[in-house]
Amino acid sequence: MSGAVDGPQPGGRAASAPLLGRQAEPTVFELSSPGRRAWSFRSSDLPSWQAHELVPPEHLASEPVALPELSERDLVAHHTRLTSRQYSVDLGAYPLGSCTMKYNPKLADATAGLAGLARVHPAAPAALTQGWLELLVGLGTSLAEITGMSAVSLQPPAGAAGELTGLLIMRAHHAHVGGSGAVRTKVLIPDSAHGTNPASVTLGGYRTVTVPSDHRGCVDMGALRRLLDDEVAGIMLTNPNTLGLFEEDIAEIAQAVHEIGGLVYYDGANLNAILGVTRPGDMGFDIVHLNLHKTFAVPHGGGGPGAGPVAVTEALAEYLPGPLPVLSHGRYHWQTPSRSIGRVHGWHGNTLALARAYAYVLATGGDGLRRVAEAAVLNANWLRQRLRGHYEIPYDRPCMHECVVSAAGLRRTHGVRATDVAKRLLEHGFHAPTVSFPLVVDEALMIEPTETESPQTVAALAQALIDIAATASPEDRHAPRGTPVARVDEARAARRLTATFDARGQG
Amino acid sequence: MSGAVDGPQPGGRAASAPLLGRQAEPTVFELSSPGRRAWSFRSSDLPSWQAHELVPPEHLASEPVALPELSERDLVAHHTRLTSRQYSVDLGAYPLGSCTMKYNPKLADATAGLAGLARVHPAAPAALTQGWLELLVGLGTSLAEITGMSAVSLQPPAGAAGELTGLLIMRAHHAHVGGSGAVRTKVLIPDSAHGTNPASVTLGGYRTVTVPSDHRGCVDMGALRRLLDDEVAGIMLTNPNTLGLFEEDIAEIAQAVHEIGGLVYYDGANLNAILGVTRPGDMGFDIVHLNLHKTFAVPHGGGGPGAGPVAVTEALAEYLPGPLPVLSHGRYHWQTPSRSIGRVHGWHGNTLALARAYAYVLATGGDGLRRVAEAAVLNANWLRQRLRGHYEIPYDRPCMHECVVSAAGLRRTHGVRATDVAKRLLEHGFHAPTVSFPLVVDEALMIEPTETESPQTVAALAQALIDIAATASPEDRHAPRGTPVARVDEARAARRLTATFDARGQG
Amino acid sequence: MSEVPGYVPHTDAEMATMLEFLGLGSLDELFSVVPEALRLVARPAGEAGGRRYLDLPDGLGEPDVLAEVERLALANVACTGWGVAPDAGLVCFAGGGAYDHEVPQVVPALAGRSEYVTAYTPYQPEVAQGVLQALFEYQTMVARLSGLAVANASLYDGASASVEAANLAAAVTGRGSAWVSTGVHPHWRATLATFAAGTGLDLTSAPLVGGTTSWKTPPAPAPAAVVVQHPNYLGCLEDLAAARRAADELGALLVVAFDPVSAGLVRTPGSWGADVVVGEGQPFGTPLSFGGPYLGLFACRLEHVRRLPGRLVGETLDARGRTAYVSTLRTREQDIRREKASSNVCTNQTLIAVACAIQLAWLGTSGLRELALRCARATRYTRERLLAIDGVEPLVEGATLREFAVRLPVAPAVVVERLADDGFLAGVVLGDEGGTGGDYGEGLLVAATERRTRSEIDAYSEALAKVLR
Amino acid sequence: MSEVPGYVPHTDAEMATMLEFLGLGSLDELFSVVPEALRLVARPAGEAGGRRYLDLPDGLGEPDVLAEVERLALANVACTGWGVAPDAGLVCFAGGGAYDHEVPQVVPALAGRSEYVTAYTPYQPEVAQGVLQALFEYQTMVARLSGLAVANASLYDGASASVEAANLAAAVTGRGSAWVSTGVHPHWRATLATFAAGTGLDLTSAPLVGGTTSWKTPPAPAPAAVVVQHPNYLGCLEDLAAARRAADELGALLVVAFDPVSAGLVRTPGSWGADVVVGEGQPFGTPLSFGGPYLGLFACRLEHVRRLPGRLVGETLDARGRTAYVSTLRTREQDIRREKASSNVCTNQTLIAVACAIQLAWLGTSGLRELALRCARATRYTRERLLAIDGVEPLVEGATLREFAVRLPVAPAVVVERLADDGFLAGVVLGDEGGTGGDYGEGLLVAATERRTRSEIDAYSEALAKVLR
Ligand SMILES: Cc1ncc(COP(=O)(O)O)c(C=O)c1O
Ligand SMILES: Cc1ncc(COP(=O)(O)O)c(C=O)c1O
Repeated sequence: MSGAVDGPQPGGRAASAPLLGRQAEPTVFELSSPGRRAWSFRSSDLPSWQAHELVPPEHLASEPVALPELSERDLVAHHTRLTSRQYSVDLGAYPLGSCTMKYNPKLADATAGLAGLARVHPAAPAALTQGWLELLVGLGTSLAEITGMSAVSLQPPAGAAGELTGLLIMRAHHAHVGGSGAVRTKVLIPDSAHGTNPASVTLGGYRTVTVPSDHRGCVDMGALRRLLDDEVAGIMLTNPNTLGLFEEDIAEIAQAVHEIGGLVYYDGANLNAILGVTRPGDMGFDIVHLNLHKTFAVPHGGGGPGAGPVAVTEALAEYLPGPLPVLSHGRYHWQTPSRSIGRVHGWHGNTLALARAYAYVLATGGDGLRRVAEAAVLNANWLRQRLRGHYEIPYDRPCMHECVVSAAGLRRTHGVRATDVAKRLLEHGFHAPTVSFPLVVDEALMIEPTETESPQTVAALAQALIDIAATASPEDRHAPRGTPVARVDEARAARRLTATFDARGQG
Repeated sequence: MSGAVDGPQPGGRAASAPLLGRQAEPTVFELSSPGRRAWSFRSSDLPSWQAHELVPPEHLASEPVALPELSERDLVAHHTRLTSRQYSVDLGAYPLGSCTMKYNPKLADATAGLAGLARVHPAAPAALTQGWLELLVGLGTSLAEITGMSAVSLQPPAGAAGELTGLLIMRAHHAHVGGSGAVRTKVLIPDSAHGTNPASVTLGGYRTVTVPSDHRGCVDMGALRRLLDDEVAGIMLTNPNTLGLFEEDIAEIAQAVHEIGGLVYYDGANLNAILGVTRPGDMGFDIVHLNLHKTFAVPHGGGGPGAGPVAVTEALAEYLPGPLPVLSHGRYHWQTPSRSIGRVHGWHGNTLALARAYAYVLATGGDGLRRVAEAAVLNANWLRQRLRGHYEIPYDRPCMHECVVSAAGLRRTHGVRATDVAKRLLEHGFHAPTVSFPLVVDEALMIEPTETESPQTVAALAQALIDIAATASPEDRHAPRGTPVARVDEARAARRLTATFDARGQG
Repeated sequence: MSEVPGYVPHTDAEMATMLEFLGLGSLDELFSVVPEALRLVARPAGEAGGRRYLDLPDGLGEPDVLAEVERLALANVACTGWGVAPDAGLVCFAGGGAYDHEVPQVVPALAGRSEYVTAYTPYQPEVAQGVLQALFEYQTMVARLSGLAVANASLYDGASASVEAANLAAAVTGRGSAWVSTGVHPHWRATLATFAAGTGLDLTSAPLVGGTTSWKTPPAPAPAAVVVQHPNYLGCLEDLAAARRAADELGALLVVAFDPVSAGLVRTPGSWGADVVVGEGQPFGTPLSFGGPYLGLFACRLEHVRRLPGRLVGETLDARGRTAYVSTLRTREQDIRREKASSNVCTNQTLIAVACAIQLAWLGTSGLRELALRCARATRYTRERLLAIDGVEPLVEGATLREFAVRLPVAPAVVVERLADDGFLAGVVLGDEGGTGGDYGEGLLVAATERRTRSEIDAYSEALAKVLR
Repeated sequence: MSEVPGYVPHTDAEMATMLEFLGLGSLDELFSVVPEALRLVARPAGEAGGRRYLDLPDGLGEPDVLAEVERLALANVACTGWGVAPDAGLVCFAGGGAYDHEVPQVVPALAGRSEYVTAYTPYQPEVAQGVLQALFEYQTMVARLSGLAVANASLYDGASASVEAANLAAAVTGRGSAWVSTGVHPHWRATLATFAAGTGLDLTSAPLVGGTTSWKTPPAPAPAAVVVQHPNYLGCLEDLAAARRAADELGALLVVAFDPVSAGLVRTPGSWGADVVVGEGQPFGTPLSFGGPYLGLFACRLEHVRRLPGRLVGETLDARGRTAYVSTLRTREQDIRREKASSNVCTNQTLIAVACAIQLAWLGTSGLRELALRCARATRYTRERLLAIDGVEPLVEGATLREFAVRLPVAPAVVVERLADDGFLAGVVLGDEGGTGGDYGEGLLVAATERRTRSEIDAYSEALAKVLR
């Protein structure tokens, strides 16, 4: 009747933007219209051989893979609207504990966009990539100094990959020093540890043995000593731990583990708290991984990419994944350590993320790094102090870069859970803290303001949390209101699994 | 009490984002905290002479100018939140009549960011800026072909500046050919003309004489002939005119004006409709300005920068503003036409905007330019046809790139004005059309879908307008709902003028 | 062939459906209102058949367009800095109204957000609070820099701002002339002269004597405005008290074209009694860009606000009582006032104003001062180094901040050419401005911003010394 | 000195106020829980006083940082393309797992939006619909490309995806080994071997015979998976029917590491019966980047979804019944399953996946086909030109799409070195991969993508001929 073209939904309507209507945004598949397109390629002037001349018949696809067909305009509108439905550090505070959602300075974006870094082939000979190798060596050297370690591999692409790399180094070490007869099968992990730690232990071929925390929220030294025997390959710790507390006995712990021939692994997710203040190497750690996407301002990208370099003592350097960039005779080249565990990445790691981290290290410097830790710890302690009396504080002593409070009281009095508090905080214009972690705290809210939030922001965050506690009601279960979507039905998603557009209606 | 630092509002809270709370966003001045800062400069190693050693005492400022003091983090959050409160083409359709809010291809952004264009000093000798001069000549040549004119100046930085430039060329021409005795004091302008036209006429030293439109919405030929005499310097027209209608008598109009020695000026704001279909030069125009920010996809930037080049016939080339880039003996250089009216810009015009337009011309090409006009006109006519019966269509005949409908009927029946329809459209996820323009139409809604909106989007836009008409009610005066702010009190703004933060409370 | 001609999403099938709805048989029929004789034909596959078509090449795909534009970019010798390596570009000592200042990455990152970039003039304030508030903040900062009560939301550039200032003064005073210092940028004076042909404004020059303007011989009849640039084109700080006195004696408005960077160190024009302040905003957030888009700053006393050219954003409330921003005093503007408007500005430079506002907030109070101080130090050092070279003489005396003029024993144009080979853009050649200009004698205008380092300046002065030897 | 150390906004005065609230006298006291002996001192103005401080230079201002990073960037010889002029870079004929494809400007423009870039893993779906929906769309497209029912939201890279695939197969079958084609990228095989040290997985190689894998001699006991790359490292299309048969005979899963670009022309691995498909997503939207961050593609049959590594986004409803997206089947993941999890992946490559989704939608059905076709044409043309040179021999026969291997009369490493002087990255030297590798004999792996033009290929082959002469 109207001569309108059927099918796809309009791509030039912004009703899905929170700015306007808050309808659901159509998927890119619903925006697709057959025959429409955005692509163009370089003109190449090559013979126009057809598909059947280029591909053997048995391989030739009978029909093309269906991808969405959009104009550039609709593609741009779709993603611009999607981003308008997304919270981010650049919009406001993101006090997600253990995640160190600090502000990522814009200069690093420029770094990653440099053609001289971004347009380099990873298999190009070292002679053509001296700048990259110098950058990697520079970053590695800085990280070694910051952690107090001797040697670094930049290959692991994230924290968990760093952990597994470290455990494989541990394994290689024991295999070497202990001979083939060694039966070190266990790795100790505190009950407050992040989930990647035990998972990595399993993948590293070890069995996880849980070390309980004591009343201070730290490793229970007595329990630890009881668990130490010659089947223990080592221990994995964060320090400060995931309660945001500094393990004061760290030197004794390390010594005890070393005494039984074990190694001490440092999960660097919380390194932000101690930059320039103290170093894992000085504490007695043997292996350290860093989350450059936490401490070194590599943006999180909605869940990656990150980078999880591993640093080790001199004794363990020979096991590092290779090849490693090294300087000799004034030129940089690649070299694989003698007893290397092998590659842990297809190429050299998440190199452009490493370049960002290097820019951050240069900009921050030795003076700035310590300032980072000071401000991060100051913010967290101020917040902890401010929340006292409004939330339960399970381990109420000076914290480091984050503090863990509990909504257990609110649950008892109003049926309001930590998750509800988190959702209500969204209504106040803040991202939520981490909830239900660490597992050792009931109704945990793990709050990490980071150093890049101003005192005013931390005060406003505290006030919002206080207001939420003061006005808690069973209605909070329906929070958040006003967000692009209301409380999301997670159970339904699992029950009627719809993980692709094509599975719609089949769930 | 709390040890919180007073004063500034928190910069890390996103409550102002429509995504969340929709509070007002604090001004940058309210986010400011004394002593905080974001700046850094290149290290220069120069002697650190102090201010009093460098500036004579009578000039030295006794206190520094107060600017906001923010961290980079808060500055980024502030503007990221501000942009979340802003509609844009990249979010959805923007059918603002006469403004040609088409999609701006992303490739042009890359162009403008090229260091080889952006880091060039405008006073650098031509020998060092051959690329820029070649680009400008290339763009000028293309625009001459598109408009059917002989020579082009790229200096005028916007449409209105182009108009005034054109009128000064007209003036210079009459001064030259008519001798000093000429008394051409009037410029004719149709009643449907854009406000810049009469304003430019005044600044050009002429008097505006209004030409009425006839029942077709076009220039009333009879009335025009009656107005033509030897005091007339020329006529300014858009074609299609601001009703979106093609002036079919254009050749006769031009001839009639030429007969009395007048010149015919083309306001190129509507050129999008006729690209590759017909040319002002062929219609008999002597002077043309183009809005590159409309037709040539230079983004509007919230109100500029644009670019308003002026193209003229061979006879008028000698009056163009200079210097002009020219090619001779294989090199480009600058040259000022013999009877140039002089400079109309501090340098060479909005050059980076010109580079964007050139990229657009290259990408679109001769084939694409005609396709632009075809799709723009098709969309507008389809929309006009679809709205018939739902809105009054004052001049109901085939339109070009935009159509003008009237809400006069809704006003009579429901007290709903064009403005209310516009505000309601915002709720539907579209930007509003132009309202209350052109002045010759009561309760005008001037709708320009542009060619980059798909048929589906145009259909959805039409449906939204139809739904709005169907559900019109006096309540519409309270639209829009759900936008970052509700209906804005414009009268109050004028009454209690507060044009700076410092004037707050004084209004 | 263009892959997606004109970025048009319509498939042929969709177009056919739409045409059918309109009862049309072809796209050509859409244009039946266009007289046959005026019509071009679509680009023919083979032959034009006698009819004319647009004689332009077919569209190129994105990579080919970018390659072509990049080729052109590489045919320029750009100034060193981000994206232009020290040995591939020119170290910039040129100024003359366009300055090589640092633009931090936050500025393009924020001003480049597509909501700012692809919005129109904020006609619907309910969905334009982003642009409106950014402009409100811009206006506040420009007002503070100028020392006046109110600033508009931008004009095209410094030159056009000075034209608007003269027009405002003429409207306020009802007079028909302006007395303009020769220290005002020659391009701006040329632009003033161009537009004066339309408004009929008479322009008289006030000469520079020893680097600053002499207001000794006032024109008759009394002008609407006394116009002075501070620091002036030769880099010298003007005696604004004298300019104010001259204006007072004539009952004229004082228009000061100021360098906004100077506000980091020297008194604001407003504090000297300026009625209107204009300026070029490029130094704050805009790269050299071969001259545009730049940014016309415009501020005036509150009493003149109803004659303010261009857009003005005001603060108000929305229907729910929340703070909101909106374009205000719209009745001044051309779209409402039409032929009675005193300015025809419509599209202006909003995005550049937003970038400027971002850069100013990035600087803050201390950064602005530091910036001005660093410019002044670099300029002092450069000047001392240059004047130590045999044959280099100051063109004029007078206190300078970021720029100064010298006389050379070799033609300045030749010096610029020769130093380019050594990697320096040596300065702006005086008298080479085109149009008005050439009032200063032969000389070279040398600028040094906060981006210049000691080693660059040393190398530059050595290279210059070599050329002069 | 760093201008704003650590991007910390706090002024000293603000810090003092906050410390006071805490009853602390100094910042050092914040760290009183850190044993004295372990503490570093703040960088001393003058002397270290015997105590250790962080031995790193003070922070640099933004321009100095950028200058330093740019210096490093210029110390590389990058491949030609946007930002690298033809005469300043290398025309890229190297592949081997990293390809020089076009990345249109929309990809960085959209994937670079700060809401995507600066968000965390979407733990709060109510304010993370942007990332979640983009990932849902990504999963759908990866599933379609692979021909399988479900795909996860990304893994680190192709190598790690192949490790996860082997682990999944081991878990599904309860077996402890994998049979891996030598045609699988040597770095991926090396990575498999590294991680097998932890999981105890036994790896056996299946040899390449004449360019494709021979499955003649199955290992005993029966492996969990048969792993094959298609096209393989030498560029040859594999006989996936044979691989499927081999897997069937052994009761093993068939894992296919595919080139997603090939999906534009050839049958999906799913259509050949693959159980798990992995791949490297770099060709879609990610520049060469010296190898990272890249993108691990991972798809499997629906029956294995509860063993899928990494994140999975599902569609659901919100409390008001509107479509919404959320991370689902979270109980598989390490944070809940802990030591029982079959994968430890947490942070993955979300932003790269988003870029991939954007590029795939930009391509659409026709663009994907066109891309694959153009690669195949360029490769065919390059191969013909090269094989026409005296002494250049095919290393293996077999149908190729974007890459092929040749034997040269001169050491390939020398050829690469020499051709770099002529402006070409001639290819990847076989046997030079480090770790596993060197199974192919001496040769050069040559890739030609859609970005290679006839004139580039002609010049390349002429330069090669000259070197070989
Ligand atoms: C304490 C801790 N350890 C390890 C990790 C894992 O790091 P990634 O996510 O980079 O794999 C995290 C990340 O959240 C963490 O917080
Ligand atoms: C018909 C018409 N003429 C002239 C102009 C003025 O152009 P500019 O805003 O670029 O000065 C416009 C802009 O809206 C217009 O629509």
